[in-house]
Amino acid sequence: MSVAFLLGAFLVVLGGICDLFGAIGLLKFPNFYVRLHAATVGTIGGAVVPLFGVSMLALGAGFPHRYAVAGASFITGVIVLLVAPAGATALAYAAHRSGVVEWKPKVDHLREARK
Amino acid sequence: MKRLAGLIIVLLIVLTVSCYVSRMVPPQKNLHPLGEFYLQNSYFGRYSAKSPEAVTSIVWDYRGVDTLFETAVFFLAIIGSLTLFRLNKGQAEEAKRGEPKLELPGPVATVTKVTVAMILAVSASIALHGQLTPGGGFQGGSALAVAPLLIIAVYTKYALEKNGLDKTRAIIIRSIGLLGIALTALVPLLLGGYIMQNQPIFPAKALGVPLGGSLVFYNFFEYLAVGAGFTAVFLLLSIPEEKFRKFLGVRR
Amino acid sequence: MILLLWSFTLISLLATLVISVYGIVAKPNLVKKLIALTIFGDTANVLMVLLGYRLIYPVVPPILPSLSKTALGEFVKTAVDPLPQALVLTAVVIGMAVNVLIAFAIVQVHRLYGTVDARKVGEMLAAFGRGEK
Amino acid sequence: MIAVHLAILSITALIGLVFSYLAITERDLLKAVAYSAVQAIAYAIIFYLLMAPDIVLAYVAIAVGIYSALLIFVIGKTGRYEVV
Amino acid sequence: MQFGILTVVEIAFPLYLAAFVIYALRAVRGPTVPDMILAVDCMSFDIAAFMAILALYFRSTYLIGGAVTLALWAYLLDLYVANHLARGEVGA
Repeated sequence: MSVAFLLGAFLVVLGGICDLFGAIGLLKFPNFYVRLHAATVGTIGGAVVPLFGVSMLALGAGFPHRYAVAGASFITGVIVLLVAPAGATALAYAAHRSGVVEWKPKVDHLREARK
Repeated sequence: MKRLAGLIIVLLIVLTVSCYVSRMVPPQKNLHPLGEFYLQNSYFGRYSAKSPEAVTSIVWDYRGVDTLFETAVFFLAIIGSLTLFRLNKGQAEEAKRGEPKLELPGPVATVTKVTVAMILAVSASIALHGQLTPGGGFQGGSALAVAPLLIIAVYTKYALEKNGLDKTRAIIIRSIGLLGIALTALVPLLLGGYIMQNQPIFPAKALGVPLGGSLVFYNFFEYLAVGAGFTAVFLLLSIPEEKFRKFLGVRR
Repeated sequence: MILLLWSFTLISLLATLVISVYGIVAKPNLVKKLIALTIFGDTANVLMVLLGYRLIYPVVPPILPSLSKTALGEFVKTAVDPLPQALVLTAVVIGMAVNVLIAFAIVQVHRLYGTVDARKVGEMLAAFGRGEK
Repeated sequence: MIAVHLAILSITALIGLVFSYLAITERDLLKAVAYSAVQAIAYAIIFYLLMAPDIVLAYVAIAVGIYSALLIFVIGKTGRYEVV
Repeated sequence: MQFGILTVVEIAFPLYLAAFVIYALRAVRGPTVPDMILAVDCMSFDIAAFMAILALYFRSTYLIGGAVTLALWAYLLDLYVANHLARGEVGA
C-alpha cells in the first residue's frame, strides 16, 4: 500500500469516470463544435490521466520488467497529450472550411477574418 | 430503417445459433503438439533458433522459406502497382514540379514534426528488438511507412521530394532490403549448411546481447523493404489527378 | 457460460464473414468491393488466430518471459499456440500490398472509363467488344 | 476470471459485426471508411486479447493507418458517393 | 480479499467498456463525417488506455506495445479526413 499505488489507483479510476462522462457528453451535445469540448474530456481526462496512473501502478507492482510497462505507458500518455488536441484542431479546421456542420452561430470570427 | 431491420435480423440469428452451438463447441485447453514443439525449442532445446520470441523464430527460421516467398509476393504486388502508374522521364519530371506548402493549421504542423520523429524511433525499436520483444521486420516496416504519409498529408509530397526521398530512392532502398534478405538466406549455403539455416552459422550472441542468429539481419532488411515499398507506392498515389489526366490525354 | 461467450464470438465472426461475402458479390461499386474484401480478409485472420487460443486463465503471449530454463515448464503450460500467429502476421502485410494493387487498378479504371461502377464498366467493355466506341 | 476477458472478447466481436454490416451497407464511402476504422479498432482488441502482440503491432499500423489513408486517396480520386 | 491492483483494474473495466460502447453509438449516429471521425479518435485513445490497463491485468510486459502504436496511428486518420474535407484531394 505505497504512495505510488494509491496515486495510481486514484488516477486510473478518475480517468475511467472522465472517460465515461466524455462519452456521454459526446453523445448528448447538439453539434460538432460543442462535441469537441466533450472530446477533450474524453481524451485528456480519459486517456492521459489513466495512462500516467498505469505507470504509477506498474512502479508499485511486483512483476518482472515492470519499469518497461511504466515507461511505455508514460510515453503513450505524452503522445496522446500531443496528438489528441492536434487531431481535433485539424478536424475543426476541416469542418469549418468545408461547411458540412449545420450550426447557427451568433458571431463567426473566422469567417469574418477571411473576408 | 431497412438497414436497421437487417442488422437486428442478423443479430438475432447470431444469438440463436450461438446458443445452439455452445453445447457442442470443444473447450480447447491444450496446445497442438506442433505448437508445443515450437514453444519448447525456440530458445532452449536441440533445434533452437536462439530467440525467446516464438513467433519471430517461426517466421524467419522454422518456416523461413514460406516467409521468403511471401516477401516475393509483396515484391510483385508493389511492382505491379508501380507498373500500373508507369511514367516516362519527362512525365516524371513534370510530376515532381511543385512547391511544398502547408495544408493544415500551424499547430498541427508542429505536432506532426514531433510525431514523425517519434514514429521513426518507435518503428526502429520495434524492428531491431524483434528477436527479444514483440515486433520484427513486418511490424516495424508498416510502422515506418506511416511517417511519410503524415508528411504528405501536412506538407504535400513535394516537401518529401525536395528533401531527397523521391520514388527512385525509395525503390533503391527497397531493393537493398530485398537483396539483403536474399544474401542472408544464401550465406549458409556457402558455409556448408542449408538455405536459410540459422544456427550455428550465424552468431547467437554479440557483446552479451542475444541476437538470435540471422533473425536480426532479416528483421532489419525486411524493415527497409516494407517501409520503402509502401513509401514508393504512396508517393505515386499522391500525384494530383489533373497531371495524370494530362499525361493520359483524357479530357473530362 | 464460458462456452456460450466463446461460441458467440465464433458465430459473430462467421456472420461477419458471410456479410462481407455478400458485400463482395452484391455491391456494384468497386471501392465498396475493396472495403468488403478487406473485412473478409481480416475476419479470416481473426478466425485463424482463434484456432490457437486456449481457454485457461493465466494465459500468456508466446514469448519467453525470462531466459532461464526453470521458467520453461510453466511457460509451456500457459502460452498460446505461436504457429497461427506467425502465419497471420505475414498475411496481414501481404494482404495490404495486394489491396494497394487493387486500389491502383480501381483508380486506373476510373481514369479510363470515368466510372467505378462494375455494371457500367461491363457494359462499356461489351460495347467495345462489339466494335462500337 | 476467464469469463471477464471472454466477455470483453464477445463485446468487441459484436461491435466488429455491427460496424462491418454498417460499412458494407453505407452509401457514403467516406462514412464507410470511418465505420471500417471502428471495425479495425475492435479487431485490434480481439488480437490483443487473443495474446498476439506481434499481430497487434502490424495490424493497427496497417488497418487503422495505412489502409484508411489508401482508401481516402482512392475516394479523392474517384468519387465519394456510391450510386445504386 | 486484499485491495490490490486487480481490484482497481476490475473497477476500471466496466467504465472503459461502457465508454467504448457509447463512443461507438456516436460513431453510428453521427450526422456528419467529422462527428464520426471524432468519435473514432476518442475511441482509439480510450482503447489505448484500456490496453495499458489490460497489460497490468495480464501481468505481461510484452502486451504494452500495442498501446503506443494505437495512440500514434489514430492521428493519421484525422489528418487524412481533414485534408480530404478541406481540399478534396490529399497531398497535392
